[in-house]
Amino acid sequence: MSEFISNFPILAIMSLFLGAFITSLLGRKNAVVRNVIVFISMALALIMMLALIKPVFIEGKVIGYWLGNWAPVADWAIGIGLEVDALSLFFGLIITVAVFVSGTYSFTYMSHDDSLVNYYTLFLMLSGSVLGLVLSGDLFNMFVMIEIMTFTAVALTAFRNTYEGALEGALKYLVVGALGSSSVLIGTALIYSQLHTLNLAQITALLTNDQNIVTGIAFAFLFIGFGTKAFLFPFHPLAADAHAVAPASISLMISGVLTKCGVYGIIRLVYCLYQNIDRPFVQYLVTAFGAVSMFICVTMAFNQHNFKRLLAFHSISQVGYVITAVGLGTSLGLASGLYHAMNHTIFKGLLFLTAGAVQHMTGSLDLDELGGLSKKMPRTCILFLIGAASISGLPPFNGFGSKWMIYQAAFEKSSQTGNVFFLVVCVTALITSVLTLASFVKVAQSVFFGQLNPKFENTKEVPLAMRIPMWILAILCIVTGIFPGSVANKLLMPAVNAATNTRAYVSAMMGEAYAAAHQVVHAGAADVQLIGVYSPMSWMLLLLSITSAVCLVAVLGSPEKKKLEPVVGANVPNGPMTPGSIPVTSQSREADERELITDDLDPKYESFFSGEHAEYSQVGGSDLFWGFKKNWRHYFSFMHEWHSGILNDYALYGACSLALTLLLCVLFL
Amino acid sequence: MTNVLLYAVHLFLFPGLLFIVVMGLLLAGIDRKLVARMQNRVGASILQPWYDFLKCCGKETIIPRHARKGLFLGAPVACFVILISAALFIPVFGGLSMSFEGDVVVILYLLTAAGVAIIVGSAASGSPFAGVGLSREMVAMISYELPFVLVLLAVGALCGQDSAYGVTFSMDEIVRWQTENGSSLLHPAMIPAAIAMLFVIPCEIGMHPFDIAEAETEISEGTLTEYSGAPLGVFKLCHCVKMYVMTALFCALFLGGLSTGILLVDALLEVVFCIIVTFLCMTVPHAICARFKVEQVFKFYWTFVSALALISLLLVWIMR
Amino acid sequence: MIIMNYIASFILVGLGIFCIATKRNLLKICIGSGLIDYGCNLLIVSVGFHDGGTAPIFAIRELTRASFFVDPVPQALTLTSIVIGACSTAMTLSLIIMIKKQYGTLKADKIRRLKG
Amino acid sequence: MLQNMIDSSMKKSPWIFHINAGSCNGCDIELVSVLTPRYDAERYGFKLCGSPRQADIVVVSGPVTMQSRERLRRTLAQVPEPFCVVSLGSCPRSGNVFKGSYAIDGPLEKYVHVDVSVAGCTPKPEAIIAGLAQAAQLLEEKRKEARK
Repeated sequence: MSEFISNFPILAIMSLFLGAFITSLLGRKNAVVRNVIVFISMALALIMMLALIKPVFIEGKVIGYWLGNWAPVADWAIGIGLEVDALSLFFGLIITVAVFVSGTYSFTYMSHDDSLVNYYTLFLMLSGSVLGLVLSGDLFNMFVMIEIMTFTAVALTAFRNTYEGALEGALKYLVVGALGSSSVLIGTALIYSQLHTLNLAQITALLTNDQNIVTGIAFAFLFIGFGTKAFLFPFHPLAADAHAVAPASISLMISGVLTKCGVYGIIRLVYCLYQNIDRPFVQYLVTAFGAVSMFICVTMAFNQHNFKRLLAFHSISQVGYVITAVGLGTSLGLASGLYHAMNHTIFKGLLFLTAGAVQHMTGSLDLDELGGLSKKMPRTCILFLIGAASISGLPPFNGFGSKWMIYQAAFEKSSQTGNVFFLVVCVTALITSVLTLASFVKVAQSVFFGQLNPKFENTKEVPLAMRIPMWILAILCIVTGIFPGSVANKLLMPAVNAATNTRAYVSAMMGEAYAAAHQVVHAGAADVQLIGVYSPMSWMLLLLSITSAVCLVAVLGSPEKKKLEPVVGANVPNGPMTPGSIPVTSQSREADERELITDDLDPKYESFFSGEHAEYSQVGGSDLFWGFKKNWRHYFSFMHEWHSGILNDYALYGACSLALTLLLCVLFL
Repeated sequence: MTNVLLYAVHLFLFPGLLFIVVMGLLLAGIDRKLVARMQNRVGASILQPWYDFLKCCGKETIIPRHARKGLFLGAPVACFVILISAALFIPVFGGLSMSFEGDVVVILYLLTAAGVAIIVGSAASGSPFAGVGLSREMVAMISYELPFVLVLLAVGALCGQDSAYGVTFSMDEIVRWQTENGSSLLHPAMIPAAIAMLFVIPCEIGMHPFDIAEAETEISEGTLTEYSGAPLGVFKLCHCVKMYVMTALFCALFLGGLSTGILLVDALLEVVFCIIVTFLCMTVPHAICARFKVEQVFKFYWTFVSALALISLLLVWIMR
Repeated sequence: MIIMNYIASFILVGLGIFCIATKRNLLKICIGSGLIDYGCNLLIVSVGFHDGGTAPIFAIRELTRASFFVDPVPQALTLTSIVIGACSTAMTLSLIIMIKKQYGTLKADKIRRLKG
Repeated sequence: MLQNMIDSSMKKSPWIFHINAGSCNGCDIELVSVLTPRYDAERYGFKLCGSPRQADIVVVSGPVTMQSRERLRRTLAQVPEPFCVVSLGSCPRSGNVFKGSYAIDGPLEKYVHVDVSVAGCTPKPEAIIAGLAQAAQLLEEKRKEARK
């Protein structure tokens, strides 16, 4: 069994690609066959990834697999290798879980659409290429997987091509995405020109000693390439356009999974390939990119009118958190970054699925139009609240644990190195977290609470088949939130050690002697002092205070039973003073007719509207947070122009950032 | 068994539920009395908040038609629970608290969660006044969060100088450091941070000059428009408890060094200092100036008060 | 001599980026992205060049110690990247056709419904 | 025992909600002057509140005009039990100088049982405080009666 385990990575990828192939073949006939095939291939990939946990996480083995059995000849890697260490398995797990949830969700969510065979073929190709990128041990293989990922994501974004703006978003994503993948290609070519190999392990070994200017330029190209895939600062308008128009299950994939591949690429590049994370310049570069994209995207998200576009900007600002944490360079920083990446996929997936549910039922996503849906869709409202609470980092949920670790890592870094830059980053992170909370309060008020728009009078709750994946994610949100300590030790520590311990990475593929020959640094296991957030004592404390509070309120309740709303229409006399039972004189009778009292419901339970008949007046969408917007109006108007929506501008921003990074890398690296 | 009993007493009696609620009501009563005296009028009795709370519990609870019953009734209880658990993390003059390593950030986030509970409660009530009220409450929260965080970082940096990580996020560590090298108010670098904290407290609680969320004259009780009866009473109780929580936090952060070790004397000291801080930061502004406009609150906190907090943070940085 | 290839490839890439960034017509943008791909392909091919080496084509018996080949690996890479370049151009063109049908124009600055 | 304490606290902290049913603002200013330092109604616990949901004493001033009739009725319906109604000035009692006009719709008594009526065209602040104090006493009896 143990040697068979080394075939699991390729089997997982093949199960997804084969699933895509078979669905396009057999799926045309009827839906059930197609759904079964899709379900089996997703489940197979998930099971194999789970099976890999024991050897890789617990025993710490690094699984190498040479395609076509082309083992290295005379210490030179010829064939294409797959390499699974704890870091890539960590991301592999996130990806397979997200794929599984998104797939089961889209069975019912996409039922209204047509030509679903193409949808599922593209969907399985996308998940296969994403898994392939994370598990591959060969740089050019990563480039090929990035290209497949981009093409399938673009095709899926434009899947509902009659949807307003879908084609435009897809085109922008494709052109600037192609720009990013070409820079990855150029980086690969430059690395090959210097080291004459493409295998990641061998590159790591060779790069430890001879880093010249060309590898520096290759670093810049690769960093910008992976940055495009992670939608970092200059590339974030792409994600906003792509998410707003894509179906909800695909926006879950884009925001939860594609951005993680960009993050994985950057971590692999900075921690393993070049191992130059301890150089101050690289730390500044990565953290600066993360902090800027974190802050700009949250302010852009603040006054959006479209629910999914707001979620898209938030997902990039959360990815900015992850990149900032990764750029700190300390082991606590990397641990908090990985933890936040996992949490982000979970709660952002939940939020996108709730957005999909709202769109599926009401057909509109405009924040100014929606309102009061919590009465019609109560369970979706609860799910949304769980997701919103965890993204804004409220204590019992998972966002809190990871965000707080990021602040601590940033602040410790700044106090140890005595450098004010990381202090500014820490304060920006805190402000961003408050603005995230504010924008999710805005979404809660304008979509779920407030008064119901008469147009959505007959919306019903989402079918159960759509709610199951949402509940899976919600439970994951709560579980990883309550036990951050155990999550950290079992999942994060092996991944962090794997990222920093490159000797095991190299020796798994190229053999121990080769690694020794090139003095690959063997960083010790990181002794991150993980502060136990939840000791059992504080749980007892919370429980006791809850019971005391509830009985306090119950005891002091008013003597007669709290009367709920009486039967609609019946004017139940409750005491002599109800105006309903007033003597009606002739003079006031015809006054009544003139007054045309339309509402026969008991006015007692109407919301207070200073006496007026409470007609539909929803306070939501763009007329919230007036004070904040007034102070920032210059900044917001500038940002509004800057995101012009023109393809050329986005390409220009991308090219400028590429040029800037190239310049910096040539000067400092 | 004894430590569970001691723990239950600790939770319910001294620094626990009873003490916090009594202190909160006392502080609110004293504050109203002092404001009245400053306006040269007699003013209500010190027990007035207690009477208000009892009267509210005696009234009928009306749940409006548009409201979402579960959240509408649950929000006040959640807010009360969160505030009590936040208060329990604050050491009462050097001891007797459930403190562990990272609880400064837990307190910060529990206070944010209390604000979110109020917001969810008013959103669930479905009234347009509550909609405007919750957006103002959120703007107030954004505006006071920045200086509040900077003050916590400054105190953490000061009291964490000699710790391994150069910073501390634990209340016990802060109080212990202050008992050794004198409370942080005496350090010259911390004066601006103390002033900034004094400004943050009224906005966090929603006291008069900064109560843009419950502006009676403008948006008829804002967030609490639809509340009546026991939930309203619990929200008013939360308002008073928040006064105690913030003033106790101020005492722990800046006057930590004055604890004498004897339990009773410590409690009295805590009461006296809380009253002084309440007078300084809530009564005086309440009596002096009128209610701020929404964007004035935001501009005031993000420019003037944050600058104060930043100065002290940089001073601590340089003096290290 | 090989330096000319490198300069040519970087000029091609620069031209492609310039074309994408400034030209308003979608078709020109598609041509620009094609240019970038060709620049990359040229770069990859010229990376594997050895002075005096012959093409790496040989029968089983002809492989002797003395035969000196050009590095075959980049040529294999170029094959795939040419295919990928073709696919990306095909995808871009198909999107442009559908956009022309839906928006009625090819001017990039008219196609900006998703903004702000 | 607790219920008795709640009953006694009803009269110690009565919150006032003011409804202007078309008044000439003479009584409104007098009502607010009651809370100024000179007459200081707050020492008895009176406090103006912004929403009828939190009102204990509803003070109505002005002759009930046609326009304000519907709004008056709806707002009075939204006040939680037990509450008192105080009519301020002589307009709600009798329509004062506006009696018989087409725009007036009868005394306040037609719409709600008025517990305490403070007479006078702008009654003196002391009279208003006396009226409010009586209304506060009534609150306690109402709650006792409602509890039985």
